[in-house]
Amino acid sequence: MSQFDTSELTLNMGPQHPSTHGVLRVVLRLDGERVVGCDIVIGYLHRGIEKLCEHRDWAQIVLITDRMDYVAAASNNLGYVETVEKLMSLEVPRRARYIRTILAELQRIASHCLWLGTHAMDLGAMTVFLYAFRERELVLDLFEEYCGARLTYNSMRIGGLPLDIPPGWGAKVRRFCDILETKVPEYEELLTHNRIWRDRTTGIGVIDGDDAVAIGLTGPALRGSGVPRDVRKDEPYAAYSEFEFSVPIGAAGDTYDRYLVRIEEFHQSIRIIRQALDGLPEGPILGKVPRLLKPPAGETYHAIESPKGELGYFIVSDGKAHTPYRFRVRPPSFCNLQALPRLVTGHLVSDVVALIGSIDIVLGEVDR
Amino acid sequence: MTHTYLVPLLKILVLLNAVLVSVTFMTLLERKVIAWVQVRLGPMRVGPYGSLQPIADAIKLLLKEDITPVRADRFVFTLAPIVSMVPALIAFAVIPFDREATFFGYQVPLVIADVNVGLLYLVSITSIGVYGIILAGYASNSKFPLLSGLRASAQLISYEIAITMMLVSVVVMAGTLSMTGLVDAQYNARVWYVFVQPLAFVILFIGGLAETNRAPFDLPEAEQELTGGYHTEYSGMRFALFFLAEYANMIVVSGVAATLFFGGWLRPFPNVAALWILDYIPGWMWFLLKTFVFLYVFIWIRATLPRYRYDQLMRLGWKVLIPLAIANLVVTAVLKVLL
Amino acid sequence: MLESLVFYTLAALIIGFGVLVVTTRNPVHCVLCLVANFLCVAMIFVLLAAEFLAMIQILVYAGGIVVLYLFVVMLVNLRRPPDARMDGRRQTRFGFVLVALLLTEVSAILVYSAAHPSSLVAVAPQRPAVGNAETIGMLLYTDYLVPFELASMLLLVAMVGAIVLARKEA
Amino acid sequence: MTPITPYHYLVLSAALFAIGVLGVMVRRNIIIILMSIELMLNAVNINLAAFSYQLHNAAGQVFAIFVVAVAAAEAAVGLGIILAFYRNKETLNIDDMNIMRW
Repeated sequence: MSQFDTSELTLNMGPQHPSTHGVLRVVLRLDGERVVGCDIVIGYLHRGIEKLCEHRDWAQIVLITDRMDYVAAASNNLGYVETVEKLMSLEVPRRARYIRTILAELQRIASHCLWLGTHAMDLGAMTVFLYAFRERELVLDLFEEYCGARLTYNSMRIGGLPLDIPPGWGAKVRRFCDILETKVPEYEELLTHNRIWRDRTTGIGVIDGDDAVAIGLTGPALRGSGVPRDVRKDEPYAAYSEFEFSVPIGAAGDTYDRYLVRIEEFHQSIRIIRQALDGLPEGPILGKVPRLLKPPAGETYHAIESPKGELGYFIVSDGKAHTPYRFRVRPPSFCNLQALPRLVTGHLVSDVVALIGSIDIVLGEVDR
Repeated sequence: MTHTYLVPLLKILVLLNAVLVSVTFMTLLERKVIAWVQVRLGPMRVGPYGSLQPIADAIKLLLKEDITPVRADRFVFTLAPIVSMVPALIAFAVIPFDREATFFGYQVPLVIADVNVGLLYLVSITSIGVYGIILAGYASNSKFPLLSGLRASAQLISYEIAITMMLVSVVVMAGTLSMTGLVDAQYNARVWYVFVQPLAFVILFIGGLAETNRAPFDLPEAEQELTGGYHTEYSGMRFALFFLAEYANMIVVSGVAATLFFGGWLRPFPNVAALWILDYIPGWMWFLLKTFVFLYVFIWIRATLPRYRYDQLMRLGWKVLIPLAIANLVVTAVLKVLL
Repeated sequence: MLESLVFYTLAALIIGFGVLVVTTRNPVHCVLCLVANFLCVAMIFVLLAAEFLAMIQILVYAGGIVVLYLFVVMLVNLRRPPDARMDGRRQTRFGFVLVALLLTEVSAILVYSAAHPSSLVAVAPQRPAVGNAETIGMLLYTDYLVPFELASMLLLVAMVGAIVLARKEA
Repeated sequence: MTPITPYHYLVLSAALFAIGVLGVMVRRNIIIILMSIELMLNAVNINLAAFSYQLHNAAGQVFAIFVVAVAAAEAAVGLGIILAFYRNKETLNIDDMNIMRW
C-alpha cells in the first residue's frame, strides 16, 4: 500500500550555508524533517597543498601548513617540523620543545574556543559565541606578540623555533590562563546544565567506541565515545612526556559527551601550559641544523594531537632533491567527517548542524 | 460626526504611527540589549550611541533592490509580507492603553475599539498571521522556506491551543471578554491576575514566544538550520516587513500579558491608598512600562537560550503546555463555582 | 446609509472571491480567495450584530480549517510538475443548469414572500443584543446541550478518523 | 439606497450557495470541490445569522457554530481521505475516484 509513499525531499545544504563551517556541501535526503540519507561533497576549498609541498623546499613548507587548519596553524607547523626532524634525526633543544608545547596548547584553546562558539551558535545560543571569541582574541594577541601574526603564524622552524619568547610573555600567558579558568565556568553555566542544550545534544549522533575506531575517528570525537586515545599520551612528542595531564573521555558517545570532553580539555590545556611555564628551561631555541636541509632518503610518518584529532604527516624523501618526494597529510577533520553520514541518519535537520559542529571540522584541512 | 468618525480615525492614525515607530526602535533595543549581554557595544555609528540606526536601516532597506525569484509565485510572494504585517497591526485595535485621557478638553478612551469580544478578536487575528509565513514558504519555491513554512504552521497552530485554553481560564476569572473589562475586573478583585493565575501567565508567555517565533522557539527562521527560513528569498522592504511584523507581534503579546496579568494601566497596588504618590504617573505610562519589561525579557531570553528542536517543541506544546492549560482551566472553573 | 455601503461592498467582495475560488486554476490561489471570502463573511456577521460568531468564523474557519486546506494543497503540489496542477472542466453544462434552477427557485421564493410578508419577518430589525458571547454561551449549555455534546463527539470522531487516515502504514 | 433588509442577506447567501454548487459541479480537483462545499456552508451561516438578527434569537448563531464544528470535522476527515488517496493514486481528479476500495 505504501509503495508510492517515498516522499523524499533532497535538500542541498551548502556550500553556502551558515552552519556548514565553510564550504562543506551536505546533500540530505529527507523524509519530512528526518534525515534518511546524507552525502558529503567536499573539494570546494581544494588548493592542492600536498602537491604544492612537493615543489617547495623543506623550510618553505612550514608556511604552507599554516593554511590547512587555519584556526590551529601552530599545531600544523608542529606536526610538520617534528616529522622532518624525525626524518633527519635532529635533536631539538629542550627549551624549544617546551615553548612548542605551550604554543600548541594555546592553539588548542583557541581552536576549542572557536569550536565552542560556532557549535553553540549552530544550536542557537548566540551569546556563547561572543564569549568564546572574546577569549580566543586573547590567545591571538599572545600569538601576535610572539610571532607577529594572528592567524597563520609560521611559528616553527625545523630543528627548533625562529624566535625566543619575548620578555614578559610568560607572565601574560599565565594571566591568560587565570582569565580562562574563570571564563570556562561561564560557558558551562550557559550550556552544560541548560535544559534545552542537554535536550539538543544528549542522545544525538551516538557512536560507540568500537565503531568510532573502525570509522577512523580521532581526537575529542573519539574520546567522547570513551576511547582514551590521545597521541600526546600514547606517543608523546614535543615535551608532553614531562607533564602531567589527564585525557578526558566520555561515556555515551553523543554530542553532549563530545562537548564535555572538549570543555574539560580547556582545563587540561591550562594545566599543561602552567607546568611548561614553571619548568621552562634556559638554553638555545634552535638545534644544530644544516644550512641546506636535505633529509636522507627514506620515509616517515609522524602524528600529533591537533585540537581536532590525530594530525599525521607522511613524508618521503629521495635524499637528492631539496623538496619532499612525496608529501601526504592525514587530516583529522577529513577522517572525522566520514562519520557524519552515519551520525546524522535518523536524526532531524536541526541535528545535522549540531553534528557538523560536534565533530569540529575545518574545511581548509578537509580539502587541503 | 466629529466624535463618531474623526476621533477614532485620529486614534488609529496616532496608534499606527506610534506602533510603527516603536517597532523600528525595537530593532535597536534588541541589538543594544543583546550587545550588552554579549559584552559589546552594539550599533554606535549612526547618531549618538547609535540611536538613529533604525532610520538608517529603514532607508537602506527601502533603497535595496527588491528581488523576486524567477520561479516564485509572484502574486503570493508579494502578498505574503503584507499578510503577515496587517494582522500584527490591527491586533492593536483592542489593546487598552488607559481608561481614558483628556485631550483638548475631550475625554477620549485610550483604546480604539472596546469590543465585547476583544480577547477573542486578538486570538483570531493572531491566527490569521500564520498565513504570511506559510505563503512566504510556499511562494518562494525554494526548499528552505518551504520547510520553514511547514514548521511555522505546525508550531503556531499547536501553541495557539495552549494560549487560548489559558486565556479562557482568565476569562472565567473575570467573566468578560472585553480587554477593558479584564483590567476593571483586576481592579475590583484587588489583585493582579498574575498572582492568582501564575501558571496561566507562564503558559501565555511561553506560548507567546512560540507564537512570535522568538528564541528559543525561532525554528521557522533558524538561520543556522534553514538559512533564515521563510524569508530566505526575500530582500529589501518585503524582508523588512516580516521583521516589523515579528516585532509588532512581540509588542502585542507583551501588551496582552500586561493587560491580562499585570493590571494593564493600573498602578501597582491600585487599592492601597497609601501609595497615592504612584498616581502621578499616568496609567498609559504604567502600561507602557509593563509592556517594555516583557519586551526586555523577550530579548533577554533570545540572548541566553539555545534553540529547541522541532520535535521537542511539539512535545512541549502538546504534552506539557496543553495538558497544563486544560488542568488550569478545570481548576479555575471548579474554584470559581465553589467560591 | 453607511450600513448599506458596507453591506454592498462586502457582498460584492464575497461574491467576487467566491467566483475566484471556483474559477482560479492554481489551488493555492483558490485557498487564498477562500480565506478572503471567509473574512468578508465574518465582517457580514459583525454587521448582523453577531460578533462572537464573526470571531469564531475567523478563528476556526480562516485560522484553522483553511490552514489545513493550504497545508494539503502545498503537500500535494510539491510532488507534481506545475502543468499537472492545471484543472480541466467537467459537468459544466449540467452545473450551470443546476445553478440556474437553484437561483430561479430562490428568487421565486423571494418574490412570493415579498408579496406575502409573513408574521415572522415582520419583527422590527432594530439592533438586538444577541451578539454577545454570554447569550450564546447560555443557549449552548442549556437549550442546546445535547447538540453541543454531539458536536464535540463528532469532532472527536473526526479527529480519530483523520489520524487513522493520515497515518502511514508501516 | 434602500435600507438593508433580510432579503438582501438572503440573496447574498443564495448567490454564494449557487457559486458553491457550481464549484462542486464544474471543478475536477477534489480539494477545490471540498472548498466549494465550505462556501455553501458559509452561505448557510449567513442565512442563520441574518435570521437570528431579524428574530432577536441567538439560536441561529448557535446553529451557525454547530455548522462551523461540522465543517471542521468534514475538513479533517475529508482532507485525510484525500491525502490517503493521493498517496496511493497520485491524482486528485475526482473522476478517477470511481472505485469503493483499492
